[in-house]
Amino acid sequence: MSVSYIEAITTGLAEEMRRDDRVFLIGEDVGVMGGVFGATKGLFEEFGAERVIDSPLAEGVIVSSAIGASMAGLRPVAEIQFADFITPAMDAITQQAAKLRYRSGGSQTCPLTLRVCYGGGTGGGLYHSQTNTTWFAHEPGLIVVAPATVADAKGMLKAGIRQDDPVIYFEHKRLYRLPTIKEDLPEGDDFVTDLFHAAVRHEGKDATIVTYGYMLQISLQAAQKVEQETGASIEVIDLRVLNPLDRDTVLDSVAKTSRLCIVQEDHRTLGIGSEIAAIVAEDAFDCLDAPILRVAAPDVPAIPAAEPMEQFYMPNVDKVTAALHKLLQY
Amino acid sequence: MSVSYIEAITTGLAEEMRRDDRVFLIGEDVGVMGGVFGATKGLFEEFGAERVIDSPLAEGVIVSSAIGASMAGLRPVAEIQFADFITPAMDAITQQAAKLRYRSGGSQTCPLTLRVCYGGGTGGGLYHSQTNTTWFAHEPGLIVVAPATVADAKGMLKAGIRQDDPVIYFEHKRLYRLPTIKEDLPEGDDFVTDLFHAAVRHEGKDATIVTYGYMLQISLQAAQKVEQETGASIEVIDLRVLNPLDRDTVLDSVAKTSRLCIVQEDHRTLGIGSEIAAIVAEDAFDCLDAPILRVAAPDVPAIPAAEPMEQFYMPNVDKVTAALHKLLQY
Amino acid sequence: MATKVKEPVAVATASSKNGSSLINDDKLKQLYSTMLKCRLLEEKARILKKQARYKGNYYAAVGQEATAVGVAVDLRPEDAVAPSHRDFIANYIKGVPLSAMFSQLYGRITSPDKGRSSPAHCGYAPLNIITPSSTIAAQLNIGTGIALANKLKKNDNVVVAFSGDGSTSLGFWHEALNFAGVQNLPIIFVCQNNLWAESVSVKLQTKVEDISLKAAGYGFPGITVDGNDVVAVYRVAYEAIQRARNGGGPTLIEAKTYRWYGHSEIDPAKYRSPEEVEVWKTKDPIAGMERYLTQRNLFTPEWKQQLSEAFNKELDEAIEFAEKAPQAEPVECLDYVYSFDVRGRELDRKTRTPKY
Amino acid sequence: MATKVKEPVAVATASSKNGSSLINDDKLKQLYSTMLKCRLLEEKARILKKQARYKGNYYAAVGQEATAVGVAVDLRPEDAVAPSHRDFIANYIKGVPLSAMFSQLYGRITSPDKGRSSPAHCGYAPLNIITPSSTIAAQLNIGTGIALANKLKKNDNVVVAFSGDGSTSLGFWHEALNFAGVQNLPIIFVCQNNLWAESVSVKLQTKVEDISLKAAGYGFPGITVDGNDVVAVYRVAYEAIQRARNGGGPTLIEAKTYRWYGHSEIDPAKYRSPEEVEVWKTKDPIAGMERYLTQRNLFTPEWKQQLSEAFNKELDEAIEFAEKAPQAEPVECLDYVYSFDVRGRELDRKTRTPKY
Ligand SMILES: Cc1ncc(C[n+]2csc(CCOP(=O)(O)OP(=O)(O)O)c2C)c(N)n1
Ligand SMILES: Cc1ncc(C[n+]2csc(CCOP(=O)(O)OP(=O)(O)O)c2C)c(N)n1
Ligand SMILES: [Mg+2]
Ligand SMILES: [Mg+2]
Repeated sequence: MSVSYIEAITTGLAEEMRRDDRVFLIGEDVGVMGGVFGATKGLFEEFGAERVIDSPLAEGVIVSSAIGASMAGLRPVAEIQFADFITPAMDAITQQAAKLRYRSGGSQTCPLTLRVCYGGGTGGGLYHSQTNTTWFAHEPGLIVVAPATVADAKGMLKAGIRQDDPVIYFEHKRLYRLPTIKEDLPEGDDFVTDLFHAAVRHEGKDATIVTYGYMLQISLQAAQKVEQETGASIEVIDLRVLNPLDRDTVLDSVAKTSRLCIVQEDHRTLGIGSEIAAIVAEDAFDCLDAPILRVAAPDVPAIPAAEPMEQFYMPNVDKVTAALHKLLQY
Repeated sequence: MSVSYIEAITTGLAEEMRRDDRVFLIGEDVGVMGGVFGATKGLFEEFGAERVIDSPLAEGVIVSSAIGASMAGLRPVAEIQFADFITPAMDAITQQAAKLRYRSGGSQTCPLTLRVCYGGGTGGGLYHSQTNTTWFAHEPGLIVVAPATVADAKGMLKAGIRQDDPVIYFEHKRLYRLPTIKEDLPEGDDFVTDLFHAAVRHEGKDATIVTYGYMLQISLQAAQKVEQETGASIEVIDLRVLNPLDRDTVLDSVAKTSRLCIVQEDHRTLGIGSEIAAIVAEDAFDCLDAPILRVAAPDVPAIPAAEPMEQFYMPNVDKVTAALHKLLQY
Repeated sequence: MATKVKEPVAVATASSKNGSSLINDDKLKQLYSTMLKCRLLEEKARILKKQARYKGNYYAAVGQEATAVGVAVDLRPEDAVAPSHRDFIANYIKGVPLSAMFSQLYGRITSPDKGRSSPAHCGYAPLNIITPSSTIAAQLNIGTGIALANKLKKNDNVVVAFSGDGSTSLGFWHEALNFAGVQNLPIIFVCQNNLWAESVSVKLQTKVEDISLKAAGYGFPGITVDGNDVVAVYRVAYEAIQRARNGGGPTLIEAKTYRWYGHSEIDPAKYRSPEEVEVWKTKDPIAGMERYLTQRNLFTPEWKQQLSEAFNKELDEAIEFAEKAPQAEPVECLDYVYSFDVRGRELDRKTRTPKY
Repeated sequence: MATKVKEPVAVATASSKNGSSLINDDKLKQLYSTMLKCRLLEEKARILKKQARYKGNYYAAVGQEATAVGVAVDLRPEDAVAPSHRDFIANYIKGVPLSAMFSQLYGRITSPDKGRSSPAHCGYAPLNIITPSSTIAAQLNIGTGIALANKLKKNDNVVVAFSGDGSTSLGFWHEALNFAGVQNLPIIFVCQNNLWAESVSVKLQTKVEDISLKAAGYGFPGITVDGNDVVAVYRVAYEAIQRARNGGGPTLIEAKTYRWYGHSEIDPAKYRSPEEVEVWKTKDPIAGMERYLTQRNLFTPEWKQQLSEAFNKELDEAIEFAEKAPQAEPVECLDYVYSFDVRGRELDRKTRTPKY
């Protein structure tokens, strides 16, 4: 039976908790309420208050206690309710989790998984819409993933829980219940995906789109539109992993298509796309037949609540389509 | 008489405090001790405990109280003792200071200046060496500067204090007392530089280096070396401002030289150089005759204390020289 | 009704004396009428939300009115208020025009934030109300900074910073109170303990029964007051505000109260027992004050009727104003980022030199 | 000497009873000899620093030995310790080999951190000592997480988390204590109040006289003890540790003490008056314990002599070991980032698939 993105998360958590009693959850409203979006629904009832912990209102506590517990041999899955509120955990994530293995010469590690709900386009306004993936993709020592499909939502979460490094798992709130991406998934333990490779979601030879998260949907629609309009074929790459980046999949595609368009929901400056562009301009320069275009949000502090301004802010199919036309005509 | 970088900071602060009694200082050890590096030496004695405030050990308090005080019409200059410890102020800087003007529709603002001591190469180890400029350059609403010369140390600080936006002022600890960069500076109020343009520190026509902070010194030495070895001429651009970036100065230079090498002390992934590369690959692609090279630190969590590993980590003249040769021979 | 004030740590001395002497009949009636208007305002805001007349969400303080009114009713324009998501009514109490407030809910350009912030996240520069972020407790530290400025400027303005029980778990809360204590700042921290932080019981936020206890760690008075007793709140707040104006430093006021509805309009609040809700509804601060005023012959149903009708008219006008007001143009998304224009930078991507 | 225990908030009941009964003569001598060794160790570390025999800096706890020794002397290997920059000696007390500790100062590959962390930032996995970052107070929250794991695993191991007076101003400090209180975790917070945070007086960190007062806001016992009285510290710590092992939850111990030297070896500490330093030197915990043992006929100068000579030999061997040990190869800078190798990724820039 076909499941939604958020159901994939819930079942992924449930399966790992049944499989391994070292796994526990901690976060705001994850217990009794089952999460503000319902991602942990039913788990409090199945596993009890000791393994599904309603934390105090303190993101720093959520992450640091997961660091300590994972040092002590447990496998915590912590939740940040909104990426916009991750700042109180900034030290725990970037100075503690990211650096513990390194600063201890490999003698101490914290295999925690941090689920972070992010992304805009839902009218959430300035503080319920942010995409701050850059802060963490910039920090070596963190594995940062952003599943864009239902299969990855489950497979990467389970892989993350089993991974011996701190994994930051960015889940886009707009994907949670998106009907068009529902998938049939195999039940059970064996379904674990890899945490280190980008995926080609649509093959093409005339141009490459590199994207992640909800923008994969926009990119696939734009690619299809342009293919119909021009007959060109557009390759669409879903990064899946934001840190460490899978350079090869991107470079191989550009080597084939010679044209690159990056699509990100984050604003332009220093989004993940900047690093992708830098990698390609450095290591695939000779393959390029056109400038590297970026479709991104404008450089403003956050997404305004009022709809007209939110619309203006968000990258959409038309903006990507226009960029692709420009790229192909170049 | 020729002054050092840190003397320029101290006199800049003193001049602004004499000129405008709304200006006050707050930070850890800035008062009685005059700062752990001596940047505020003598100011407690001249201006007293009310205008030179030894804060509690809490970076969040340092920045937030500056936000509130600046909303109320004062001109605080706050200090973060080490960039490595800025995380407790992450919300105050990125969610409050950066967004206040925007979220209030321009009706409320916080013209504060935040001095941040950053940078490695002094044996400071994992937590006294970091360069996390990306976190703030990624946030529209913040003006982020990184003076690389003595004149800018003074002129940009004074300009920052007078600027009606929150200004994050990154000062590299390795420049504080570097004898080779000492300069004669005009005394007094009129010496205020601009906060929005990069500077060409050395003219050239065969390749462009874009850099900032202490790496300007490395870059100038490497440029000179390569010019002597090859007869080529290398343009060296000091970004000065990391947010919002001055695109034109960079693009104009690349249009002239057709070759770009970025030098940053930060590790490679998502350093400021990534955005520079992305801008050039997008808007100056036709001008480029070679890949955009980046000389950067390796992607590890921080700078190890032991000298051999620190040496391995830091970009240096040899690494930049090698990159330039590669670029010119391309 | 008798004013219930519990003083676990510092004793709010003489509050009964000074306090009540000040509360003349007009003030009592003002406290009541202001609560009533806040109630009408929020119930209206909730209906409009249910009717999807504006986007986003709404966070009603219905049931908690006594706290905001008792604390803020006498503040000066120069006094600053640091509100949270639940303190929309603090704007009204401080004197923000209803047209501006409903423009804020509707995200119109006539809103103080010109349509940027989420509904109920309302500030107002002319009356020194900080435009809130959503980060819980962040307003406390900004408020502390304003209080520091008041101290440095040697004026006698105060800051009132609102937060909830959940906010006390964040380091920001601690940092604000600790710094205010060290600097002896003119700020009043009003913690509205409504027993819940979204779905999380206050028992999971702190081990202590009374949040006011925490003031002991910061070296200034903490006092727990019945947050549904507007007279009690007024007395306690009056004393705290006077102390702050006179250089006596901060006070932490814990107001024990309850939100009648969910965390927001989309929260069915299943995590609470119906009994708990019922018990608290019997403690309705407005009904309680009606009884109190009736005893003193200061209340008549007709007066309430008149108040309600007059205010409902004001509300309808404000709503009509907001609904007629235009939304921002899409491109205005680019405005108010810096003190200089960024439209140019974004639209044609050639950097402009900011005018400054 | 009489053990001075001040109990402003919770009463550490019966500490005198249970406590002292446990302190037999051997334990008293062990407390003394351990303090003496810590002193010798740190004075040696300071000399080596002055001689520039190792790079970086050193943060001596000389003068504070009674606190670390009294708290940590009886910990089990399974108990965790969360140290700060000033708790190098906690490693020795817990049983870390001197060869590893001096390798850490010297940044050799024989160091537990293989040369990555700054001197004195020492951890040791086999004995559950967290490798510290430099972020003040961060270790408290990580320690709280380990205590949570102990609780979930239903074992009776405890966590001892050290911090200083300055650390109490950070939100992290509050968040750790608050969460430990809510979850009733087996953790002991030891706040070494040495009156100074670098150049900043504790009077600028908090308005309260006794930091132990702050425990009242978290719902568990807080106790102030003379941090230079090793017997007093031992008694108080013993009780707190027992309480934690038995599911009684956290304790905050404020140890009032003093660092004889600057914040670090490069700090002349001009911000303190010579008088203040002199007064505190007369309270030397080691000299005090010598007097105490002498009264009980448990001390002779010869014994001290023997202890010192024997330990100095151990120190010299450890130092020789460290000085002979190799430094890391430059390229080892790339190791221990992830659970998979990144050298390949960095050196030839073609991505390798991590083995996992
Ligand atoms: C730092 C942070 N974390 C999480 C949230 C999400 N959130 C919004 S309101 C809320 C509960 C607040 O509870 P409380 O402080 O008691 O205030 P109340 O809503 O009860 O008035 C939470 C968790 C947030 N806004 N900020
Ligand atoms: C978050 C943070 N801010 C600033 C610093 C710089 N710093 C290192 S030690 C110190 C003072 C610590 O004082 P205290 O907590 O009393 O410990 P003590 O050094 O007295 O043992 C400071 C400010 C830091 N390490 N971390
Ligand atoms: Mg609440
Ligand atoms: Mg101290």
